[in-house]
Amino acid sequence: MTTAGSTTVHSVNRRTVRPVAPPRNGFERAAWVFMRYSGLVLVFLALSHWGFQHIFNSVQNLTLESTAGRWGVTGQIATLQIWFWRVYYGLLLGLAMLHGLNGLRQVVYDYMHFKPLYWGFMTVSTLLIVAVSAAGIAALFLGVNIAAVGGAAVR
Amino acid sequence: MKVHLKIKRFNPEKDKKPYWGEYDIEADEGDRVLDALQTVKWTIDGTLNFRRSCAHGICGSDAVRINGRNVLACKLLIRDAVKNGQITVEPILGLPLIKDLIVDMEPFFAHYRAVMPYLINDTDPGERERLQSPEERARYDDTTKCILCACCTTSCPSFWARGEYVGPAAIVQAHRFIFDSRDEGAAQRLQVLAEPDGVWRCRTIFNCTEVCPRDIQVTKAIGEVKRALITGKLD
Amino acid sequence: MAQYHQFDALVIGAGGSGLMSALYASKSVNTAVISKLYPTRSHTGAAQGGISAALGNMEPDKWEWHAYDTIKGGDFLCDQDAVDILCKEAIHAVIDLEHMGLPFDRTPDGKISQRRFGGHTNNETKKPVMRACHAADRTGHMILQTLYQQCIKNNVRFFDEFQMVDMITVDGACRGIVAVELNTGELHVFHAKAVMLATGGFGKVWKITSNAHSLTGDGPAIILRKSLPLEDMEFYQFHPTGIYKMGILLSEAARGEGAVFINDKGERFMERYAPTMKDLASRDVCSRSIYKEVRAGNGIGGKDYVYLDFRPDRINKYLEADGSSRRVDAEYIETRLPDIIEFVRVYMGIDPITEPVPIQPTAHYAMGGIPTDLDARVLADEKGTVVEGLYAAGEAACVSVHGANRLGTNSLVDLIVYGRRGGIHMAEYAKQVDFKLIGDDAHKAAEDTLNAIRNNAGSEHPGQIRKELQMHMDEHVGVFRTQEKLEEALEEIHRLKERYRHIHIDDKGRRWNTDLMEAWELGCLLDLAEVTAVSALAREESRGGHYREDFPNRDDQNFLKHTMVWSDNRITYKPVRIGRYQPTERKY
Amino acid sequence: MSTLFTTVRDTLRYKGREGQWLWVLHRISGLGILFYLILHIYDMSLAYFNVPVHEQLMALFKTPVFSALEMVLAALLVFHAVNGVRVALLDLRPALWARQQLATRLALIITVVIAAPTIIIMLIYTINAHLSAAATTAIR
Ligand SMILES: Cc1cc2nc3c(=O)[nH]c(=O)nc-3n(C[C@H](O)[C@H](O)[C@H](O)COP(=O)(O)OP(=O)(O)OC[C@H]3O[C@@H](n4cnc5c(N)ncnc54)[C@H](O)[C@@H]3O)c2cc1C
Ligand code: HEM
Ligand code: SF4
Ligand code: F3S
Ligand code: FES
Repeated sequence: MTTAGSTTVHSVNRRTVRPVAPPRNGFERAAWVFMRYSGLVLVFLALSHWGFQHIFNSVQNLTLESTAGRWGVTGQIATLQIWFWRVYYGLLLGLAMLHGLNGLRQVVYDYMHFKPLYWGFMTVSTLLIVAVSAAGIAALFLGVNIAAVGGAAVR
Repeated sequence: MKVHLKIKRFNPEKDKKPYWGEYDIEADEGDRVLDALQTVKWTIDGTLNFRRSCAHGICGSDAVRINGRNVLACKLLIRDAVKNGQITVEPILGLPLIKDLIVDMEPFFAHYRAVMPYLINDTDPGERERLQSPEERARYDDTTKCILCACCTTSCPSFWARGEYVGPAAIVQAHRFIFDSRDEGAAQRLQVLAEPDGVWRCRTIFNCTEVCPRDIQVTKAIGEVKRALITGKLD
Repeated sequence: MAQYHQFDALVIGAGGSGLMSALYASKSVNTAVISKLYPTRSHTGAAQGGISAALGNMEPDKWEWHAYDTIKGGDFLCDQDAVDILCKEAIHAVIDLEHMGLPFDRTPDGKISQRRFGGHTNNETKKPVMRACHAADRTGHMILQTLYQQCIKNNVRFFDEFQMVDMITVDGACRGIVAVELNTGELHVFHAKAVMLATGGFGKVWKITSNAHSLTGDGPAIILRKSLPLEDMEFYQFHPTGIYKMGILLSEAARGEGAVFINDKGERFMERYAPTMKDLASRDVCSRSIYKEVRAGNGIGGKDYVYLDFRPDRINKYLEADGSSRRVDAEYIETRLPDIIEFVRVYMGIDPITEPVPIQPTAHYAMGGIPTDLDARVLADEKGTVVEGLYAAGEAACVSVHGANRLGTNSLVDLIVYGRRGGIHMAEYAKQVDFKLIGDDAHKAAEDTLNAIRNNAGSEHPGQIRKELQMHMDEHVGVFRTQEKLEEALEEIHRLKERYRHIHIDDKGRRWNTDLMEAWELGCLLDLAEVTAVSALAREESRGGHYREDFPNRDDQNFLKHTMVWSDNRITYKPVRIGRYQPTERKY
Repeated sequence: MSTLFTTVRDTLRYKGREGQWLWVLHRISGLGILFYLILHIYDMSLAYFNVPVHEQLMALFKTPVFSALEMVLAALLVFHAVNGVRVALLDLRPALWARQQLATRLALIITVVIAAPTIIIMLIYTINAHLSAAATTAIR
């Protein structure tokens, strides 16, 4: 590039990076970042889970027994393998539900402009999702309640 | 060549609902669609209304939707606009319709004003110009080109969903100052943009970038603002 | 009934001049801006090349050189005291703009970058000087945006999409204006102590023009209707480089960067017409040269256009021939002239980096307009009587710093220097006086005019009249003029004015009735076309932008004076204020 | 809620490019997956809290209608994942913005490449299961 001849003075700044104070309201920012990173983690968790359930195996073959094989049975002492599944499913469930809940919030925020309606809907949805998630986690840790259908058939 | 124009018409003093006005005109291939609209107005139907001024893509008056997509009517040539001998012209979306192709721009400019679109720097600059290196100047060059035509904001699905979203144009304007090395108001502007109706509403859809008549990398500018919010650094 | 508003200072027009004066007036008094367009749509945004000020950032320069160039460019018709103010204050004004945040391009050491422009020289070497401060080729855009931004910052009150249709005068003093709110069709009376007319040019009198559809000279036309005179209306600038047939401007900055004119034979013909400045001679000279080439049969393919060539290899060839060590490449041209390159690509479908561009002169700028004094106060006659409370600045006004021909970049300087002076003076004035009464029926005349147009049941179509007007003006009141042509034009204009009385419009509604407003604007165009032709007919000499083939020489003996023209076609003259520079022959 | 109507209407009226349609799909798929997941977790939790109902639901999920829905869901999940990665990468790596048109196409291609075989395998499993079930009943 041709520039008209002029002496160069080195006092001017050639780098353009500057710090800036972060804003007070960090919630939306945190939510935004969370959506991206949780999404990236979920790719591995969700797709592998889907793979186990639908490709290497099938819902058609899914039985109480096969579930118990991973969760263990109520009252059983958890083996290392069971702990693995607990962590795996716990993480999957937690991340997916949080990710989904925030996703739902974004969508609802777009469409429900009447504040009470928005808050009402989100309260109910959050309660529902939290309750279901809690139940899911509880079940995961408590194991399959084989006793309820007549004893230790699996083992 | 012969062109069949289909124009969305609406007169608030008469019509309950918008309807299609259809016009056949003779136009040159190299004419602008704006010229075709003028031809209709000046020779067929004087009641047709649209905004226009410069006629060469510099003033931002005539953002409309041609064949379904936002453009400046003066920046699209007939030969590129005709599809099967026909051109469809409609008002832009997401802003209240006033008359024919004219929409209420006030909400758009309100968002513009909300981001403090002016240099903030209270130190005394002295007698001569503030110095700025060509590199620093280049940093925000892209976003200085904006002509506030609203093509971007009114093509954004997030904006259609929620008019409170400041929209890409306002973010572009904010970007122009945030990344100007002479400006000291970056933190204040980022505060506005960090609100729920600020940059986080942007879902990286790219409609804005695709329609910007000034070829501004709108999504990139928005992304850079997001990054500044996340990293606390302007780079 | 009309709505009523009251402001100390009222600015009509939100282009560079309007915003600058509003900005300065609003610092001390209650100020409002009325504009028929959203401020950022004003045509100042179309200005491309630059704004001159003798900053001397790139090479030695002095404001006195700038002043001399301006006066010489104006063919010695400029009022030299006004030019001195212009060029001296330009330096501060440009730096003021930088402080407001205007993103000028920069030199490697961080200062405002400058480039060459037509007619701007180093008075000692006579070579082109780098004086035009620029932000790529969007300088006007940046000025407009920056000033609007500052007005927002200072909470200036805006009435956007309000069109002035009448001025309120009582006892020869201005006390406000009447405007239509386009969105409702309602009339508003704006009562003010001081009113600034900054409504821009009236290029739409011609067909091939660089001007916007909205440039219909509303301000000057209203002045005529108030029995006030306009100054130097025969001096209208035809810019040499408009895109062929469309008139879209390709800035002189292109030639400042090295582009040249080429005729059908591939000759760089400006060497013949202006041996020193060549392609950077002043605009009137270039425009005439182009048409002379066309007449000599050297137009491209024998047609009425020539090429502007800014292919980098050609530029380098010519730079070498001129003995310059500067060289350019495609990337440099693209970063220096991004917008005009895009115009060519979009509107002509050719790439100026690889092909020469067909251009033809285009109606561009009104040197004349509303006569004002050095503080932008409007003058009522050739004796210098001030119209109380009335100001004008920008292209609508005539101070006269441009004389018979404006130098490139000097309009933007004019806007900010005299816009600012006007703004400051308005505020001072408004602080000293009280509101004077206006009648309850101040809006009546405007209402009647508009209703007359709306309800007229004639058979004439305004669109047709406009088309014919523009055609006649292009043909007869263009770059070359003769008594015969001008008389013919005048006759046509009178005929069109008669037909205008029998127009009808289609839209009878109130809201956004642009049919009505365009018909009203057509009335302004007709009035301005008429006084332009009248003034041109009376000036029997050639000077700057006004070229009479029947009087091809400048005649300082009889015509070193400003024309003042009234709506009844009466003409008077007022002397040119000469300062340090005596008129000499103009050579480039 | 009227804005839901306007967004849907405007989205249909506006001739956006890939980015717009991918966004629509992303939104629908996200909500779809969420809805499915709530059901699924509820169901699985019953493996502890109420096994008989759990068993009933499992049977329901094995019916052809639900199998078909599951296949749709598979496609949606794969799409949501791939497109989510596209969006996240574009957002976190600005250098890629210049290639966004390519990115949208790649996302669609990758989705199809992963989803199509998945669905075929699911289809095979389902058909097999129903055939063998039929066979079992026939033998009985
Ligand atoms: C294409 C082009 C390129 C140019 N390049 C250069 C350059 O490089 N350098 C240079 O110095 N000059 C240049 N000029 C000239 C210069 O840009 C103009 O002369 C200048 O911008 C005029 O400014 P203004 O403030 O007088 O009016 P404008 O910017 O034209 O604004 C007029 C204002 O008045 C308002 N208005 C008009 N009528 C009414 C009414 N009835 N009621 C209410 N409001 C009204 C309009 O809405 C608008 O806001 C160029 C001009 C053109 C056309
Ligand atoms: C498999 C990996 C996944 C990835 C990579 C992923 C990625 C993303 C990303 C990046 C977003 C943000 C989009 C935006 O802001 O524009 C998002 C939104 C969303 N996700 Fe996911 N996600 C995944 C799984 C899930 C799951 C399992 C659910 C359901 C529980 C889900 C539900 C949603 C919802 C409802 C949204 C909001 C959509 C919107 O705002 O339009 N996602 N996803
Ligand atoms: S960013 Fe582009 S599309 Fe948006 S308002 Fe500015 S110029 Fe128009
Ligand atoms: S279209 Fe809208 S969602 Fe973001 S990338 Fe553009 S602003
Ligand atoms: S009329 Fe000015 S941008 Fe189209």
